[in-house]
Amino acid sequence: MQFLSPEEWTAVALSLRVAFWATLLALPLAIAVAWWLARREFWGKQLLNGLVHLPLILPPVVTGYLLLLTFGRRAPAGAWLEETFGLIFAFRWTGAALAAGIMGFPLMVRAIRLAIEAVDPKLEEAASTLGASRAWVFVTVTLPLILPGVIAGTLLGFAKAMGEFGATITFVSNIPGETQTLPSAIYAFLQVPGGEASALRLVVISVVIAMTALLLSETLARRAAKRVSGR
Amino acid sequence: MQFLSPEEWTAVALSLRVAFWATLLALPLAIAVAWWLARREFWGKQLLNGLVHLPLILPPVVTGYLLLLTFGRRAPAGAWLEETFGLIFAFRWTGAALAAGIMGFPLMVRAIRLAIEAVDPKLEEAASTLGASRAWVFVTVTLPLILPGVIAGTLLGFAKAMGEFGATITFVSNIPGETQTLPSAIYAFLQVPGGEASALRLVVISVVIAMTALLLSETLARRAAKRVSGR
Amino acid sequence: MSISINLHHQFPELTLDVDFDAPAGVTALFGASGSGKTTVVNAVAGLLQPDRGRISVAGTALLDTSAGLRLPPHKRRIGYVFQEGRLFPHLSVQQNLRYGRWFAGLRGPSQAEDHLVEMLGLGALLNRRPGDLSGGEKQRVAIGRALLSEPRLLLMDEPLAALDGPRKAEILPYLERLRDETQVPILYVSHAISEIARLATTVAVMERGQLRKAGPTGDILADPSLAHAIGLRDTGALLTGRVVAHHMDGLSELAAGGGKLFLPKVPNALGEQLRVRISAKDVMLSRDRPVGISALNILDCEVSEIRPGRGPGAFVRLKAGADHILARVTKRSVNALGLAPGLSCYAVIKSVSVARADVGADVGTEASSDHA
Amino acid sequence: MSISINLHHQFPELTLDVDFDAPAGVTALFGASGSGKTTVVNAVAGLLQPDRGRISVAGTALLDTSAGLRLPPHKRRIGYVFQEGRLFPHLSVQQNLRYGRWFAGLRGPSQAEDHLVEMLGLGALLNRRPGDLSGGEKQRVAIGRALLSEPRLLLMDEPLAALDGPRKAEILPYLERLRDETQVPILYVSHAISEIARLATTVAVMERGQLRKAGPTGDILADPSLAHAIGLRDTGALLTGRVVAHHMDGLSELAAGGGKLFLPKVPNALGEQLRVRISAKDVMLSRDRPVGISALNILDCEVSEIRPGRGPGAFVRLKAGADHILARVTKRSVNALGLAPGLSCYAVIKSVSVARADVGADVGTEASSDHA
Amino acid sequence: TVFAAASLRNALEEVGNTWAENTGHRLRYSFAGSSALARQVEAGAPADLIILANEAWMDHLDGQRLLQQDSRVDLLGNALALIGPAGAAPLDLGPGIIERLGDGRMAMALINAVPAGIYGKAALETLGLWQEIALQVAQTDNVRAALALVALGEAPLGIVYHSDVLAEPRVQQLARFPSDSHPAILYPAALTVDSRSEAAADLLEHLQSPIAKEVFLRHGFTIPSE
Ligand SMILES: Nc1ncnc2c1ncn2[C@@H]1O[C@H](COP(=O)(O)OP(=O)(O)OP(=O)(O)O)[C@@H](O)[C@H]1O
Ligand SMILES: Nc1ncnc2c1ncn2[C@@H]1O[C@H](COP(=O)(O)OP(=O)(O)OP(=O)(O)O)[C@@H](O)[C@H]1O
Ligand SMILES: [Mg+2]
Ligand SMILES: [Mg+2]
Repeated sequence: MQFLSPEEWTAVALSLRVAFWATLLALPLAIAVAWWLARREFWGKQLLNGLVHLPLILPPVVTGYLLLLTFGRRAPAGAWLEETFGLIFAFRWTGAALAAGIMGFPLMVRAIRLAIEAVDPKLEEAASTLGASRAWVFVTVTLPLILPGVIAGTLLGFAKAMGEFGATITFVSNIPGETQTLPSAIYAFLQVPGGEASALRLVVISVVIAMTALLLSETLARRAAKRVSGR
Repeated sequence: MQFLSPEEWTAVALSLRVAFWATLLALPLAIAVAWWLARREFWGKQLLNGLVHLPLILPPVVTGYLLLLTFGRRAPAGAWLEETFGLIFAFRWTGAALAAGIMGFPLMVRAIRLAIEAVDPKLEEAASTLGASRAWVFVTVTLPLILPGVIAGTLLGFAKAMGEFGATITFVSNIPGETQTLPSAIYAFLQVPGGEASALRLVVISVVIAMTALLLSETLARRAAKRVSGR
Repeated sequence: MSISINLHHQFPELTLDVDFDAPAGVTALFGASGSGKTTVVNAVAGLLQPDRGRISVAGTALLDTSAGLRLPPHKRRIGYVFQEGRLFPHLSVQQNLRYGRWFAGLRGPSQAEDHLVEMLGLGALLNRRPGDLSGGEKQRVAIGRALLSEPRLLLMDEPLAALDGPRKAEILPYLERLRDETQVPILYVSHAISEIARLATTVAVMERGQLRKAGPTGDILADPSLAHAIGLRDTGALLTGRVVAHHMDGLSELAAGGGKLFLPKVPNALGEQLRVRISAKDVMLSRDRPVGISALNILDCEVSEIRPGRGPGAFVRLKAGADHILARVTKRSVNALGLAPGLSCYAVIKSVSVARADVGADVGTEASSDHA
Repeated sequence: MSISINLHHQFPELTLDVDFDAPAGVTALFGASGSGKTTVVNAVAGLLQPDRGRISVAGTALLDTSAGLRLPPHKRRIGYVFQEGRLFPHLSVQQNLRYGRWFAGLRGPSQAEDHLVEMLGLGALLNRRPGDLSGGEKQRVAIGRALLSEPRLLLMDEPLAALDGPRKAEILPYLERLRDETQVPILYVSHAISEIARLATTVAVMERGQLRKAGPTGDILADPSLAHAIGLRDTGALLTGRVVAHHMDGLSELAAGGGKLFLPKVPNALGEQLRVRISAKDVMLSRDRPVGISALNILDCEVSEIRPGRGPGAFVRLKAGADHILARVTKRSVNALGLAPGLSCYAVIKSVSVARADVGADVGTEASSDHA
Repeated sequence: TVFAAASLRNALEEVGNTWAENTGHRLRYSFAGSSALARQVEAGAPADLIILANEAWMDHLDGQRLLQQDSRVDLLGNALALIGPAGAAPLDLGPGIIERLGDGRMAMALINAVPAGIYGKAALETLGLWQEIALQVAQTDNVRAALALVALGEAPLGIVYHSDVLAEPRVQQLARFPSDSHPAILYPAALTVDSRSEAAADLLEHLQSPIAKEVFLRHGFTIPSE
């Protein structure tokens, strides 16, 4: 292909991979946290809520730095994860996914929480009288009903993950093929003389991907909403 | 005060000013756009929707660069604004506000749009039969009813504006007292060896401010929601 | 003519075609679910733009598609009471009440407001929030809100349908006072015959988007040919009677149907005019004056018409004094008693079979023609 | 004893205190709004945890606070039909129906399912979505869904309250078949007497959180001392009758109350046992056998009790053959006719005053004791 | 793996790729800001060779004993340039700058944080112009952003690296700051302690070869005189 250099292709592919896994793995947690925030009253609820929003508020560089302090190979959490699970975030694409996931997390939680708050608990009661335990009620009733919100949140998170840069480059650096995502590549191009044209090309690509994801999400969410409306 | 240097105080004050104006001015536009997206079907709706989300998706540096291309003094829009209204963004805190507003815009629109979609059009019909023209219906019925969503969106936008850095520094650079916001100051500290402690202090301040805003918004929104529920 | 409605509108599944003029007073729109009543009301309010039509209220045209006139809702000066109240949840009761006044250019407290608040019994509610109110209170506020904007016409789309029995009973007297004390014509949608019997001056019966028949309430409700549209068990005549005595044993005596009518005590003063709906199914017929029977009301009548139905029943129309009574009996009894037009017979009606809801204040025919 | 309920629960505004045992069949909970019916039903379903109590169904304890037993809802094997249906909007009708079966460990199609689908007339709906269904169809699906989980007990909280007249009439026969064809005991909440009269074996009357009285349907509905709780106009006796003839003129003849009862044609076969509710207000009394009168039903009775009310009316309890009839007449008539216990008199009932909704299939007393 | 300051990208890739082809070694880069790279190395990044645009950060790493002893070399140097929009007349380093600036802004990188900014400030101080210019400085988070401000005509003057000027046709160098007007601009390179690879040492050597020097010079860098 003429349009993109192999290296750029790698960045695109990596970005997609990172965003995909970031969203996929953040999703269950986002659903759990959203449920917790929507349906439960507990001590420290506002604290959790604030914590979830933190990545939205902090400058990404700070987030990245905090990640580095927490999950770096020399850091306690990072070392523990590496020893126990052999899971290494530092300077791996997994770390990029972690950063992207964390940055998209607040967006996902917000969208899903609103969806959960809109589900009528009476339907869940009905399911429980029909023999479904709490977990089954969630899987068979709540989850299908919040699907539009989940889709919207997921794709928003995905789009954000595709665009995340500050935290990623600070946390896992910018290694082509390993941690160089599209935005990092854009950054790298912008740092050298004459790189603007290449950067622009990559911007266009990332916008196209993100927009596609976003439009897709709206369409999917609308379709799911229609389904859920019972018609 | 011992804790913060005068220069840091300036940054905090400036950040607050920038975030305040950014949110205040983005708000009416966000409401209008949210209403448009929630209540109207029109050609290019998805395009507008995508455009609104763009700042959420693009690396902030790119957004900043695009702003520079659009609202710089030599750029057509920038020049026009300067000639017509004497409105200059470049290197002014107004520019920082513009950047912050644009970065927070998608968050505001999303929250407000959901609130509008939840308003029963039947109440608006009822208002119209009571003699209220469209504009009055909006002011006297729709707006009070979406207040919780507006508050949530506003404060989210405010928090985002407080934390915005990439687009701001690219667009209006970092002029102490004029465009040096809190995140820029944090960034500067992080660039030098041993600056972490100072950066951390500023991070704590910005987190405290943003969290206060966020909790405030949740409380206000809950109170408004209670009011709107008619009890 | 107070209201004139001519509408044509094509829905995917229904063609609406309505043309009727209604005099002042309460005009009831009656018809099965889906017959298009709400559509008509919405068109009058301007919430639906019909394909073609002309609507005018007291001579002012609100809609005239041939002349290209389509007033928007907020310029029609029409009060609309919706089934669900639709109170503004963010405003207090008082603010709700004043909402329309403000747009009508009527600011501040006013005599009209005080009067209405008193009439609808809203005094104690003014500072409450809509969410706190019971269904019946909500509807009273909604009625007040619509009236206070000083509308040319009041639309009420099943204002009582969402309420249970006691709540309905609580509101009906307010609606009667409304009808009697204000000059605003009312278009009232309902499928409860007892409401219509108590309130309406005119009834328009709709069927599948078309107007079936329109006319004075008494005529329509006692029209055996409409019995199917109205419901066999709901068909019955309206008797007008004057209260002549309240007896010690808890019965009130009315002069009605050319004789006496005993009812469980009514709250009305002596001399007041009431309308009483007598369901056809509750009327028993006898050739001879029955004696030793528990029923207290025995009216001397003349059979004016017998209309057998498809089933085992038949409607017998009777002239009782100046009024008409409708009785529903079996065909077998018609034969057994040898009933035929012109024959005289006795209508036997149990006092306790007349429901409280079927007795209401009457707007005298003279009075209503005065309005017109 | 099929269901045994003993509950104590303290709400801020209401103390719930209920203790009753119900035999197999349909047990109706009746009471004014806010009397705590839904609370009882929710406690049985496990959706509300009462302060103290013991609930057992067919000998299995679901709740026993003194023993620390509180089964969670999904382990109670109870079918609950809610007023609003609460169908799962994201599932098809068939998937809704099978939802509970799956958790009960009953997979795939089954005879029970086919039978129920047929019995509730759901065949044509299986692939539809709940949003498409009419209110009546929704409730039928909800009933099927609850039943297909093979519950120990079926709870129905005003399952028909949200439906209009025709829709109610459409479902009632299904409920009768349910009662007669399945062995599941039913706890049925309603404040429509006609439903209770048609369906219930036992009625429990609640008032402000307390149990007022419980007993067989016929006794409760015809109990003048409960007339205020039940409603003056709704009080009336249940007659049990056998269809003996369908006449050419559209009338059906029943042997009931020691005589003949003519009703507009009923769909039931000759020999079938029916229960007919005769509202007390529709019964006229006469000392002598009336002649030349349109009412077809004249039953020979003996006055067993006279209970004057506070108002102008009085209830007269009559023995008609093996059955009891309740009549509501004015005190004035009681005096005029000189009625007194032991006196014989005639009850006069118009055929057409018996509503279609008041005639239903009867579950013979023998049959129901079989279930117990 | 080579961790290098983002501004070295074009030159370093050119040199490095040739080397990789010739030796058959696999070469990976990570380009980012010097502070980010240094912190990452501190956190255990898998870097073999690091090249920063900032001596302070290299000193910092040295202090943490993260660098192989004696491996540190000052690989490259750079010069500071005063730039203006294309077509602007050359300018003497003196009060003329203030005149040319008018009420416009002087675009520089962060004067306390980013090396180019620190050097620029020092140079202006040496020239005795800092006091007057200080209030008119627009600081950016990196040199390229400062360059962009001038290129877009937002700022009439800017101070950037000489190496940045070449490829941007919309700007032009107006003057070059004398190398003694500011601390020497050096790009220190070093091997990390984690690096076991012979290749990394070989690359570091190669980067100091004449062929490499030619490439670096072509990209506008200077070679430290030592
Ligand atoms: N917006 C619409 N689009 C398509 N069809 C409509 C629309 N509104 C009404 N209809 C059609 O008009 C019919 C009559 O509706 P309408 O609400 O006027 O009936 P109604 O007499 O008020 O019934 P109900 O007593 O149930 O309120 C509906 O059954 C439907 O087929
Ligand atoms: N969760 C609750 N918290 C506080 N009070 C409650 C609660 N649930 C019920 N109550 C009280 O119990 C009373 C009875 O409620 P319940 O819903 O059981 O009545 P009901 O007989 O079902 O009435 P309806 O016929 O209106 O459905 C209510 O009026 C209320 O005072
Ligand atoms: Mg309607
Ligand atoms: Mg209830």
